[in-house]
Amino acid sequence: MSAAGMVQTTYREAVRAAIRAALKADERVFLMGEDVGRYGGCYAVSKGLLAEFGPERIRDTPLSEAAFVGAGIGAALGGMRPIVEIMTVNFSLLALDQIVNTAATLLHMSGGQFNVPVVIRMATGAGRQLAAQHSHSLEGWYAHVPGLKVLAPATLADARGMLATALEDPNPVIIFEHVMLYNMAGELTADAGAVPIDKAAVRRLGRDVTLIGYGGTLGKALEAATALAADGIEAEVVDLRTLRPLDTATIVASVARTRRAVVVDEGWRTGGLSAEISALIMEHAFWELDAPVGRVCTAEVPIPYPRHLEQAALPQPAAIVAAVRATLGR
Amino acid sequence: MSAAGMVQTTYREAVRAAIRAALKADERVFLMGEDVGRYGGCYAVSKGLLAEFGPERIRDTPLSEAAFVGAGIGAALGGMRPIVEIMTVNFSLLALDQIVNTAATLLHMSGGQFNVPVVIRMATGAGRQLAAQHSHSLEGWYAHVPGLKVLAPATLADARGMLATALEDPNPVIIFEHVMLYNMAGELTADAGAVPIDKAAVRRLGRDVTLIGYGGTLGKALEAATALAADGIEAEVVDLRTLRPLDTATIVASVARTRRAVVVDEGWRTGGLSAEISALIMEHAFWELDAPVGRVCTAEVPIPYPRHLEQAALPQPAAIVAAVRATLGR
Amino acid sequence: MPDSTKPRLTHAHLIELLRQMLRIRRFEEKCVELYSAEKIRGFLHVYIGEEAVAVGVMQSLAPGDAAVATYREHGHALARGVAMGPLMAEMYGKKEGCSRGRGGSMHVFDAATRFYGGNAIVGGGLPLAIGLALADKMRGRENITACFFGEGAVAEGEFHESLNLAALWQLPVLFICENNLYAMGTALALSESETDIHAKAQSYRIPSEAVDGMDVIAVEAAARRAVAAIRAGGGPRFLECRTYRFRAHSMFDAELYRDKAEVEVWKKRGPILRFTEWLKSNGMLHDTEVTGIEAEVSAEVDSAVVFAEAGNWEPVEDLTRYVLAEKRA
Amino acid sequence: MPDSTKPRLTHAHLIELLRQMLRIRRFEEKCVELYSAEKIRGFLHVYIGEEAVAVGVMQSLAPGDAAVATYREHGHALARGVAMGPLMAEMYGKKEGCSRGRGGSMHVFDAATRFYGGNAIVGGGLPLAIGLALADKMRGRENITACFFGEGAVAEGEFHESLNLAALWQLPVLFICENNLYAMGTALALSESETDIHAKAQSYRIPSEAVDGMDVIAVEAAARRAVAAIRAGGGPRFLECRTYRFRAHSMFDAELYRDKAEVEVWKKRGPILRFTEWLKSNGMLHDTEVTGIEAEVSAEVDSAVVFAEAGNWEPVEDLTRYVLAEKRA
Ligand SMILES: Cc1ncc(C[n+]2csc(CCOP(=O)(O)OP(=O)(O)O)c2C)c(N)n1
Ligand SMILES: Cc1ncc(C[n+]2csc(CCOP(=O)(O)OP(=O)(O)O)c2C)c(N)n1
Ligand SMILES: [Mg+2]
Ligand SMILES: [Mg+2]
Repeated sequence: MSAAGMVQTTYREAVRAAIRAALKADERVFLMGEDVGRYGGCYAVSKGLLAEFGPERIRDTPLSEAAFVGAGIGAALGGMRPIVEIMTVNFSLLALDQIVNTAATLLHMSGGQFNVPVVIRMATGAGRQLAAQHSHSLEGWYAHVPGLKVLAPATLADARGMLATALEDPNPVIIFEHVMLYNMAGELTADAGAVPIDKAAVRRLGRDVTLIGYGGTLGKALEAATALAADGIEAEVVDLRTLRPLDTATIVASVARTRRAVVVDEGWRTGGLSAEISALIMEHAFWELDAPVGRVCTAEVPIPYPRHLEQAALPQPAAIVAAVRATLGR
Repeated sequence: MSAAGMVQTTYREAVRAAIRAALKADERVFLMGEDVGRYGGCYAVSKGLLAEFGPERIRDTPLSEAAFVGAGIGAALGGMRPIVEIMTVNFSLLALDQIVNTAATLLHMSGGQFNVPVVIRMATGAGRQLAAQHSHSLEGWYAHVPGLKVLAPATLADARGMLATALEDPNPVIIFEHVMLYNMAGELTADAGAVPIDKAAVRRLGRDVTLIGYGGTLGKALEAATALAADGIEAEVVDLRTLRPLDTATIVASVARTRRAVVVDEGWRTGGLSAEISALIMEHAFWELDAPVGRVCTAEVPIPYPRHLEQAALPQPAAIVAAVRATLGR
Repeated sequence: MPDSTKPRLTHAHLIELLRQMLRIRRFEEKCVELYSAEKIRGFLHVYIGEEAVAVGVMQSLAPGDAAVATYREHGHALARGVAMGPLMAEMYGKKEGCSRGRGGSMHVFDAATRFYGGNAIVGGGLPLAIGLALADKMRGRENITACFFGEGAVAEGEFHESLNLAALWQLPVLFICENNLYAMGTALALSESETDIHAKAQSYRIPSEAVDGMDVIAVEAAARRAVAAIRAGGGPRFLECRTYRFRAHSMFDAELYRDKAEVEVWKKRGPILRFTEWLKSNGMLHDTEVTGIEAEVSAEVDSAVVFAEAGNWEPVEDLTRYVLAEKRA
Repeated sequence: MPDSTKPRLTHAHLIELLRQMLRIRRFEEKCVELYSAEKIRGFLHVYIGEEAVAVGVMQSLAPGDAAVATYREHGHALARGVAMGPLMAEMYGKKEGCSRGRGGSMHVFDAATRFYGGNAIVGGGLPLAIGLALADKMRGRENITACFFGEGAVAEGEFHESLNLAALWQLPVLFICENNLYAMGTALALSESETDIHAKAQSYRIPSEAVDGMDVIAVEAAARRAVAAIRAGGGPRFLECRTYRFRAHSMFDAELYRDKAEVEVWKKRGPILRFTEWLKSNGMLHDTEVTGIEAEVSAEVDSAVVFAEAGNWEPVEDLTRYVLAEKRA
């Protein structure tokens, strides 16, 4: 690919381009959520789309998370391909009944009759000093639920490409966009499009330890890997990409090579997704492990407002480096 | 204690006795929830209490999980000691916003000013052929949330004794009562009362492997242990009792002795509480382990209605025995 | 074109209404029996006493329309056209059941008749109905969605949010509140500050009507008016059907919360009893016809049981099938 | 005993109302400045234009009453009596803040004045208010709970469930809907099928009133009437205050959804502007008095900033303090 084929973009623009392309490609697709239209999206993702596609397909909803998420599920049943935006994962608790008790169960309860091809996008994560009620990372909860697929794009290519694949999927797919990534800038091929959603990706090769992250923690893991490399420690970095179903094979293959692993997760430690990764490695690579799998997670505290406390609560590259060193015993 | 001091009772009666004692002991205590009064409670737990304490203190609510759970939180702030009953964990999804975003965060967000001494009880679990929307085991989700305490009484003594301690606690406490336990009968001392809620319990001693269960799975773990003993395998059985905060010390001490562990959890496997227990053991007893920690969980499927499929989906003694044998390599 | 807003009071139609109500009644009486025989398990909520609502409303629906109901939905399924054999097989949990046995009594589904359940979360079906109607509207289809729920659901947030959305977006939804005065053991006056439910609906600017839910003709007439208005593009309509459940809430209910006498009074107003008497007193029904219908219905129920009994258990190996859809849409 | 239902239109009281509104206005103008200077971070939602609502309503509350507000709550906190220094320190995130810095702009709490936040979940405060009022009622205390929320919250299920509970249980709650016509960028007509909010409240059988929320005297009068009725045991009351937000929703809002001209029209009806003019035209306020109040307020704001600047950061070692309460209740 020549440099001429590359365009400068951001994560936000990549998500927007993905939505626009989906709207253009399939008239059954529409976007629905609070302030996606006139306001332009609470994180400005859908800015401009109302003018282009009109209020039927860029549909502002009232503050009614349960009803409009349920309506997305129903519309999917009715033959549409809705993209439902929940502003943030924090408010998704109000819609959890519809997602868990309806979207995830319907195909099975109906004996295979009714699949639910809805895509639900939401922002997740902390880092913007929004305090306890606006800083959750509950991806792990969604990843617990059979009947759902759960994605966490961490790169521009995934931000651009996962939506199309999710819309093609006959199942309910939840996409988590980390709030700190929206401004991430970089290059993308001009013709970037759909990407597979069934494989984790090795983002950096290394032989000494496997760092496992996703979404908002991938960058931190890569940063830590760079720092470690300066000291001669070569960390491999796995980006989970899809949180359900997990790509156990890729994780295990990497750990089997490196014999050590540290999981980096912005969820709280106890009962978070990090625990599942650790348990999986235990089950599939115990005999290959030279040290216990480490976890770097968010401190067990509702996220506080002040920057110094918020940053202290969140997983940081320094803590990852320290965890790797502990794992390596050096 | 002489046999004269023992009374025959059931889990249901023990919970009822605990509620009655609490209502008698403290006029700030009241019970609130759907059908707790005139109907007598959906699992007949509160039968008779309306006649004894009146409709102010045995308060029937409309179908409004978010509002009455939130009202319980508010009443706790206002100086009451509410026991809020959510019929089942399945409906608690409708109240999760209030529990996670208000009850769990308030003390911290207010810089220590407002603690929330509410107790929320709910039935959990499968086994009664109630199908996909009525069979969840989501204790692990609650155990993920800082600011909450989470209890799972598995014995008559705990059914009778945990509530009083929970009501004394200045924090929001969630109590999970497994639906299959309500009819469990047995003996209890006539003066049974409050029990500590900060320690796991070793329910059976054994040297070969540690089985870790709680609530509805304790009985199955004990059953498996009996079966194993017949074959000369001595399983130690740990009852977690409190799911948050976890009593890591007791778990680790047992595993350090037995060098092997199998976790039995009715939650779905991926991202369930079982993963946390496995990860904890990894972190605290890796060097003592002679085999990877095993997990026996519910199959990754919305629970189906027919008995044979429901039973196939749930953790069973036979599967526990098999997991132990796999762990022991015999 | 015949006026779709009026019930067709032909003899054949009247007999059909009776037959439909009887099918539901006898089917459920059999279910209660089978529950005692432990052939049916889990929660079983019967509709006995309320048959006029489902039967009356379903008359107003066209084949392309959708229906969403609750855990008390055997009547709706039958009246909508779900075959009795597969329905009974579903109660058994057999593979030949309309939900392949996975759903049971509370989760009856049928793609052929656009019957979307069967929902065991009170209020949970309303958002779904909104979405089905939204899809129809966006695709320019004439279908409407009929959404049934109990008066207990009115207190739930999902009710409120859904009615607002339906009205705001002028969606083709017919809301049918089956007001049987109790939500499990909670009387209406203990669950609603405004007990006049159809008045509540109006606060969303949804035209609404209350109708005697024990009178199948009245229900059909009201439903036809409402559906005609919806199809004419008038947005959602709301029907409160005032009815009563003759039996316990479920098989686990000791009925501590109401008087036997109250039940007896309502039974005298029973939809089948009254309709039969009315037909007879108008010379439109003869005892021999009743016997004939009863025999027919009884045969249908019997063969549904035979069908269910002959059905197969889903192999355990297929436990995790249908968790995810296999093919791309 | 003075009639508590009427505002006391003494000179001193009128001046106090003006002073309270000005304190809020100047405090928030300073906050916006400090946001640009990156002293304040996170989400900042200012109340500029709506001051008459909080100031008017708070006049009706007694010391034992409780107040529950939203993320747009600086005005409520100040009008309720939360000291400006600790409030500003909270905006900074300092340990001396009224929530020990942990809450920030969206989570202002103060036990001394029974100020229960500060809630960043739209609609989330309503159930809490129900519970506070329930506790007061059950304990036989005369307190009421004032619960503030925006018109956007009206669409949420938690609103619906809470109003029903309050009415059903006849709880001492004053609901105050601050109808500023927009929920972020969503105009009222896009969020409610019934745009007459106070009429919606009546569908729960809660007596309600709509009042000009730009007129502090009208708000105070309406609130006093409502609170008197509540204290007399009349159950909940609902006040819709029609108002307008002059600034962006938060610091991140490009205001694409409304006309500048619309904002200008509303500014001419600004609560401080109009009240000042009215006072002056009635000879109750002189320019020198205005200067005096402004100077006083300005000094208070300045010293609040000094207080906040001088405050300390909570040590990182205390990060996990206050996750669980340490002592038994
Ligand atoms: C969200 C939720 N809460 C509680 C329940 C338990 N429950 C099942 S049916 C029922 C009563 C519903 O009453 P109503 O809506 O009037 O319907 P009816 O049973 O009278 O037909 C309750 C409380 C539930 N299934 N879902
Ligand atoms: C449950 C929930 N959904 C969405 C949001 C994001 N949000 C914050 S404020 C707001 C608008 C609220 O409008 P309104 O209630 O009218 O209050 P106002 O801001 O106008 O004072 C939205 C959508 C939220 N905080 N909580
Ligand atoms: Mg009912
Ligand atoms: Mg507003």
